[in-house]
Amino acid sequence: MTIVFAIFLLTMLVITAVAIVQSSNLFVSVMLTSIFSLLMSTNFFVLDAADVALTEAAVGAGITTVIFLSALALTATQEKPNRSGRGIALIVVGLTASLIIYATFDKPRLGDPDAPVHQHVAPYYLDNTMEQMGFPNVVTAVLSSYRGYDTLGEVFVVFAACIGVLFILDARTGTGPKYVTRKMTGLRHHLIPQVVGRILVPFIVLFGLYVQFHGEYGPGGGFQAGAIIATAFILYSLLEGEQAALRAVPRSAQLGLVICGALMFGMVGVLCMIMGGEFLDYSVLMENPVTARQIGIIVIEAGVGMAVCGAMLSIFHAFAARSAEDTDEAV
Amino acid sequence: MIFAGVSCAILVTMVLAIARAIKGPTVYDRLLAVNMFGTKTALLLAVIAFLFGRADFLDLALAYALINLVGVLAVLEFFQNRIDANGDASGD
Amino acid sequence: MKLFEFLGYYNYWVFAILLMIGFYAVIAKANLIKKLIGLSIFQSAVFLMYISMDKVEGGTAPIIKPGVVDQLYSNPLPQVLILTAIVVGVSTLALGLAIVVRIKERYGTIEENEILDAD
Amino acid sequence: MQPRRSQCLPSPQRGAATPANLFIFLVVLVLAWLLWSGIYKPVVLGLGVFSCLLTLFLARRMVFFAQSSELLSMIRRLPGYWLLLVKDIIVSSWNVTKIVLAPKLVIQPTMVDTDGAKLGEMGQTILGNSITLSPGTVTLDIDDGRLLVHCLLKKDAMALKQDDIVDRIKALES
Amino acid sequence: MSPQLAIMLALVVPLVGAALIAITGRLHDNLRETVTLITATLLAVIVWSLVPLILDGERPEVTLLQVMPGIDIGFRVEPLGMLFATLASSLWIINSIYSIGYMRGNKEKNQTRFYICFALAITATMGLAFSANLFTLFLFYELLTLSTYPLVAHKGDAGTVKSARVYLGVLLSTSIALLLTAIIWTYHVAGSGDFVLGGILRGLMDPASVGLLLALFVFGVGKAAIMPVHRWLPAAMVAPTPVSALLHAVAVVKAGVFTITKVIVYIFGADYLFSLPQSGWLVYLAAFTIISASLVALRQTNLKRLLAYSTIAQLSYVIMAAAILKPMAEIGAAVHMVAHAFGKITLFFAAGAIYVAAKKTDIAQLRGIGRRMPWTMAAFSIGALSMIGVPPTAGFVSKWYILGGALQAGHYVAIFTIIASTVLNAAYFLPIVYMAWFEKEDTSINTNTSVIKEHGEAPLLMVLALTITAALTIGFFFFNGTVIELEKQIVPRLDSS
Amino acid sequence: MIEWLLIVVDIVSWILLIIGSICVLIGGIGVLRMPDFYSRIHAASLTDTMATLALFSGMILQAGFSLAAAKLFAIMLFLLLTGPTATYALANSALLSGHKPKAAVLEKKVE
Amino acid sequence: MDFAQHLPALQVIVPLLAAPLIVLLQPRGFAWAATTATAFFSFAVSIAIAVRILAGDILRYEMGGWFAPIGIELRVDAFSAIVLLIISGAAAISLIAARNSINQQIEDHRQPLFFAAWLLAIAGLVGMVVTADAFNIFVFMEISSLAGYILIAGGPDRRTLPAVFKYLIIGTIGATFYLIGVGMIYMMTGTLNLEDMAQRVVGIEDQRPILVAAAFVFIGLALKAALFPLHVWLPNAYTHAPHMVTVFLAACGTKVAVYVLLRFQFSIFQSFGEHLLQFALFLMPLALLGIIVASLVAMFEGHLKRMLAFSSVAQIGYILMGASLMSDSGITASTLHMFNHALTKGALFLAVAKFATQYADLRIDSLKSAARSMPLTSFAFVIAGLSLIGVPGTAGFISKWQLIMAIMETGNMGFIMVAIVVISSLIAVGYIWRVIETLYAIPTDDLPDDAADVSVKPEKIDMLLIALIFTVAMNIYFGLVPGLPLTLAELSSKILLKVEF
Repeated sequence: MTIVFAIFLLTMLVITAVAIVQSSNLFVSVMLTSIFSLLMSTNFFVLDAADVALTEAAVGAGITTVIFLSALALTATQEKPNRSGRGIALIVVGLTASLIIYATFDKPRLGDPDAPVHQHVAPYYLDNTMEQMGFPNVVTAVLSSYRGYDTLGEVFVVFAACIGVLFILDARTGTGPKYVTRKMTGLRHHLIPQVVGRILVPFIVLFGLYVQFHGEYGPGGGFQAGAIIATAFILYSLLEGEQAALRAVPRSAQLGLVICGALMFGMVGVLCMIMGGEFLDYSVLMENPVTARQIGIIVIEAGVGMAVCGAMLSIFHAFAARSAEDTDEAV
Repeated sequence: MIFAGVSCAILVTMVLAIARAIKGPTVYDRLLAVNMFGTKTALLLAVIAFLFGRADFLDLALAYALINLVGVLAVLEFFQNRIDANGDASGD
Repeated sequence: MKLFEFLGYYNYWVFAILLMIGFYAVIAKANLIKKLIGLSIFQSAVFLMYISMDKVEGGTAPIIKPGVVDQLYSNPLPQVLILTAIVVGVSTLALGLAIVVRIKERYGTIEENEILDAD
Repeated sequence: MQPRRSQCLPSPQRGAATPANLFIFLVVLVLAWLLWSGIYKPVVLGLGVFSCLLTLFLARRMVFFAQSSELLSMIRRLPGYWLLLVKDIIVSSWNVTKIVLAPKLVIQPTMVDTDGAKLGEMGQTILGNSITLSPGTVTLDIDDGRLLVHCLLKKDAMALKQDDIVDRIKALES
Repeated sequence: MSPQLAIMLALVVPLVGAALIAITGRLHDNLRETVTLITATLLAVIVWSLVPLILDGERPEVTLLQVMPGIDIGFRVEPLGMLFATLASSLWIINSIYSIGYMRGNKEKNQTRFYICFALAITATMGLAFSANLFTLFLFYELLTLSTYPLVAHKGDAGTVKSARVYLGVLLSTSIALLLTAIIWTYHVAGSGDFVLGGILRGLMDPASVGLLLALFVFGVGKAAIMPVHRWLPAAMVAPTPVSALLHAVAVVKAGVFTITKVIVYIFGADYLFSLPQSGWLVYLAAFTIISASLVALRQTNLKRLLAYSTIAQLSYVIMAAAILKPMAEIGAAVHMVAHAFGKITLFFAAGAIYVAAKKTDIAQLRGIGRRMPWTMAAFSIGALSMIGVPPTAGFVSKWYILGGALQAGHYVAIFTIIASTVLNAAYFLPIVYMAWFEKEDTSINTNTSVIKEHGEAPLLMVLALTITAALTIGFFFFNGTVIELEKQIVPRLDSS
Repeated sequence: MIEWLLIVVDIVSWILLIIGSICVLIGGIGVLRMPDFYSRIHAASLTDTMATLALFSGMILQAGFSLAAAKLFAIMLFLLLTGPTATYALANSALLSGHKPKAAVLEKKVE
Repeated sequence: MDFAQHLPALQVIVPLLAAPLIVLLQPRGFAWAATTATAFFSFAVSIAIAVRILAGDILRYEMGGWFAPIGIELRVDAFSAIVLLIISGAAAISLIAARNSINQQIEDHRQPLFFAAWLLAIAGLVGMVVTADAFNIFVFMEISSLAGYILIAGGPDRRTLPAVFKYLIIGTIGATFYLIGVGMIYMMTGTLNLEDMAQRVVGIEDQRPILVAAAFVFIGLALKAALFPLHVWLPNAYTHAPHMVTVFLAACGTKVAVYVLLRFQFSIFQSFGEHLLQFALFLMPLALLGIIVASLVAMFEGHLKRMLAFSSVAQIGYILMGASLMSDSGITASTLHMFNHALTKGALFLAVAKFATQYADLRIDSLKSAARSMPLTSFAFVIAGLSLIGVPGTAGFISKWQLIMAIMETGNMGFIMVAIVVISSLIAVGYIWRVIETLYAIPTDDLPDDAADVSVKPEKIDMLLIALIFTVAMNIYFGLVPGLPLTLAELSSKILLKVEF
């Protein structure tokens, strides 16, 4: 059954991808990218990766599309025809493809339970998570404790992207006069989206928080939650315009969220060191190591959520704050 | 088994939607297809969650239901006056 | 059996095909945004490869069902890795787009060959 | 066609965030949380309370109550309306199905103006969405209380002119 | 003063001198020149103080630091180096005196830089002379190249810079490409690069490789100006005359032949090389260089260029002598270094004096100049005679030894070369001497009449310097015992052969 | 009694699910078949509304009284809320950007 | 727990956590000071680590308290230690010198973000080096890359932007290739820990996914390391970056990718000697070609920074050529050259940054007679240039010596390689001397007034100049006393070749 699904979805993926590359209208490409992302996410879900599917949905279909669109609004929507370089590209691509296909034949079949990946490290996680962490979602356990250091790194990748976009787009942190002069935006003239959106926003936020705090029990966690909550705020700013959105969540607060989130994660680790453990060894925080780990994980997941949410918002606003008018005079 | 049938139906519709998205001819047709595709995905996820017997994964479908709107609205916000400029012409 | 084995590799082939489609777009397209779109397809393909390897026949997502013995679970580790990689991907993308926006401002175009001509 | 854009801007204070409304909304949020969560451990419940309050705070800050307070006040009458709406939907679905499956496409695209001026903003929204929800009719534009509707069949357009749907919503509002 | 201290001082003193010159250069010219002279004198005293020890057969050693296992920066005084150091340090005094006169008389710019670089070059020369292994030698060899580059490019105009680039390019690239490779090869084969009497390569390489290695060394040491890597030397003629003197007599070319001699004696071992037929080509190459450089010199019209080609030929004498690989020839090589130094420095001093006093650079302009500048031209004549090898000048002594070595080896090509080149030397030097003394001054050729119509001798300091060197050239003919004694020590098997 | 009821619920839910599937398919076909953008919207909204309603009702019946049912209900609600909104947004932006529908305009109400 | 045991973790965490703090505390003077202080702390930590390594330890650290294949392990041995020294040293020196130059090039209000990115770059590079986990390397690679893009994007010229974009695209492709490779190895071994991987890969080394994984890891890292045909991003990125960023990145940016590359080739894929041989045979021509071609391009390049950037490409060739010899001395040479080249290029680019304070245009021609007004800088450039050429007495010589010695060991084939090294050294003489000559050119007589004007404005002695002189002094010091890097390099090669010692 799974295989049938998978084949169906995968074929659609390929078709979509071809369409994305073929289309000369960037706008269409971006919209198709969102389909691509949805398909990918469904595919992940079919392949038993619920957490990843949720992330891909929230990040890929939601945020990425929005950021792409906001960038498109500032640049161009039409790709100019250009045929140079195809030969080389095809050669390079062909070589790489044959390399990968060559590799395929010794790979374990999809779903093969005897594959090496299922024999070595992973069983430890599956066997011990309940005992060592006290909650069922193994992905969250690996993410936040066994490989918590990776996650820390990832938070800082997001942080880097955030400051990078702010730096490159030279968006001031804090509300400077330059950014208030923007002409009115938003969909406030569209009654239906506005009203529905206003109803929806709190529920998205609540759902995001739910995802945030149930990461230990079901698919979810800081990343997904951060992305979902950010989506809520983005929806709000789409509806009400930049200014209103910035009034509700000022730039400083966005950046503050990123910084606090990142620091929160880091400080928990440092606290563990101070308490006599290794970095990010939550078990030393309290007497009962299982409870201690749970508390530690809740805190760091909150940090992750804050950081991702703040970063996505900052990035979005950095793009959104540059109107097309600014573009023209800066040339 | 009924869910398998349902999911197949949804999959087929998704294929049809993609066909429309690729065919166009206008940007709005594509957008419509994309939007439709999104809601179908939410449906599909809910159905698959049932099919696999893990109803607790409905969260995913919920997330889709909530997020799907944002993309379409973003299109509106950023291209309120721009699509007509070069959008319609590009029915490739 | 033959067919089944064949289908068992389908994921990897799609991975290869997607990778190539994305890679092709990155190399051959002159439009910078198109390049970035290609890049994101390229990365997604890799995600697909990782997630494909975590699947176990008859297994389910790695959220322990309390009380159920003998349940097979898919491998959590690749999922964790790809969670990270997805966020990394979107970060790179955002940065790339920021640069493209600036390029558009300074050069007035986002076509690579026109930029080269401009300097 | 360039419709005028003359609707008033939302003033920040427009939301009627009365304590009653706040309370009702909180209850909705808590209910939603409890139904979604399904895990009733003290820690998670505590986080749930925190989440609901945070959402409430944000909702207030983000002018949730501008029109939604109307929705909250009509919350008791909504299920009845929904039932009627479902009936409408089923009927019109059947119509559209017939059209789509007919070997020869017979459609008569028609545009029609509907007057929703006597409704509040929430009412207009519900009206517009209800029209869109029923297959065969789509709201294209709302401007100054006038709804521009695109219909697949002329008879749907005629039906829309009968105003009973507007009245139904008016009843919902009161 | 312990010998170790003396070695270190010999390195430090010119370095400190350079620093002091840099400081005093900003204050006053006289102060700067005083410092130069004091430093030079001090250095000479230090170096001379080592001579008795070496004569007694002592070989003081200092290891500065270990760079890598097996690779040290170390110093060890042995007769060849002693000779070279003594020569360089002594001539520096004279050259300094001459420089002061020349620089002032010519009103050159950037004099401070000149003196600093000069002192640095001397430092490098000292390090080179005393080096205990190939690595140290290479270090100072490069330092010498680099510190002399600003001197060559002193004038700074486009033509000068271009010539200086040739100078640097040839020296640096040959040293890096060939010499360094040769050194690394040596280290690789022998495990060290220490200078040991009798060589360190014996039996470690197959004969063909030895030939190749020798070639790498010979061509790698661009300073020895063996053809075809001689191009830098005429190019460097753009430098001020004291620099030319430095290049040709005091340090640079001497460093080249010194290095080759040292490598032959201490790395290969003369008799080891002699036992291998693969090394014989060097004599032919040197002979070729001698003859062809002399022929080129014949056709020169510019005095300094003529002297440059003469130097190329003379250097190959040293190399040929070393390559004959017979004890007497080895001594001849060392002695010829000294002899040529005295002779050539005299010639250059004279050329510089002519330029300062009369602004004349072409041979044709020199008619009758002996009457206006008798001291200078007298010194020039002595130098020229020494080049030809006429007794009683220094050149005769060295040619005698080399000829002896060639006879010992029965190397008829070498003998023929010496004789032929002597004839050629005479052919291009004697006409000048004749013109200067016996022909009438031809004012029509003198283009710079408006500048200097009536000139006499050059400034006193210059005349003083060239008189001293001329005296030395003659003196060496009579008092060469010490040098011979010293150099006999590098050929311990003299008696047995 | 209870078993009988369960069977009925099952059958009803199956019927609903089948209706939902059919609606989805028809919507998809409609989107392909319809001649222009505005009429395609109608077909799409068929899948958006009717199919959603039927499928979710069916699933809710299958789920019985459980949290899953509540979640399904919530999803349905949200889909029904966002679906027409998105459609409106699309149609509206098409309209505003000058993409005029080829349609007869029905003027004043027939009194 | 002993504080010293946390050293590997601290090395990463401190700069990582300092970055958000700097964004939090906005005033710009503070941003620079805090960043510099952090970098110096980091440097101190790496010195402490180096001291412990020299004492014979291998530092291990179990992140989160989870043992090796389960959790992420940090592992520092001599090879890591030397690269750590390079990174943190380069960071400390470039930062302390950076203030004026950065003030000149980056607007005040953007500086906190810029310096935060700098810290992230340090943390990312360091993180790649200390970790013993294949995927963790990817994460930190991305941190460092993103931060690197930001840093380069701070360049003033508009040409910076396409350069960064190209870098971003190629960098991401490289990272993704790496990820594919790691994924395939993981697929076949089930582990991500490098040591564990090395053990489990034994016996399945002839399986196709492993072979292909080796190829992908190699290509991915070669892209990041700017190995010759894949170097296209580097020259423009280095040229248009802010000067001090060029100093930092040129000193350590590509080295870390080389580090990871060597780690993988020698620890994971080492078990199958045949593969390693293929690797070497594949790498060697690329390295040689890179040396020659990049040197030649540098020779004809008119812009000072671009010229040095191409020279960097050539130097990467040296490093990889040493490794491709697969011998003890070859890898020693390679590691040593990483260290020495960092010193040399760091010094050269510092000098460039100093020139930039007075010369807006950095084309070589426009620097004519710069030595008049900037004697110290010019002199420093000369020394550093000599080190690049490999003149004895400088650090560059030591590594070239080692390299040639290593090549000599290979026997007759070696002469071709020696010849190439020698030829490229000669080309280096050419391009360095071209600059030096311009710097010291005496102004032509028709422009005496200008010359006077320039000489009136004396060279300002600031931190930049001091740092420059210090680095140049280090070049000489390590050219005469190379004990520290040499010992570490020798230890490294033993570790990579798994020689017992």
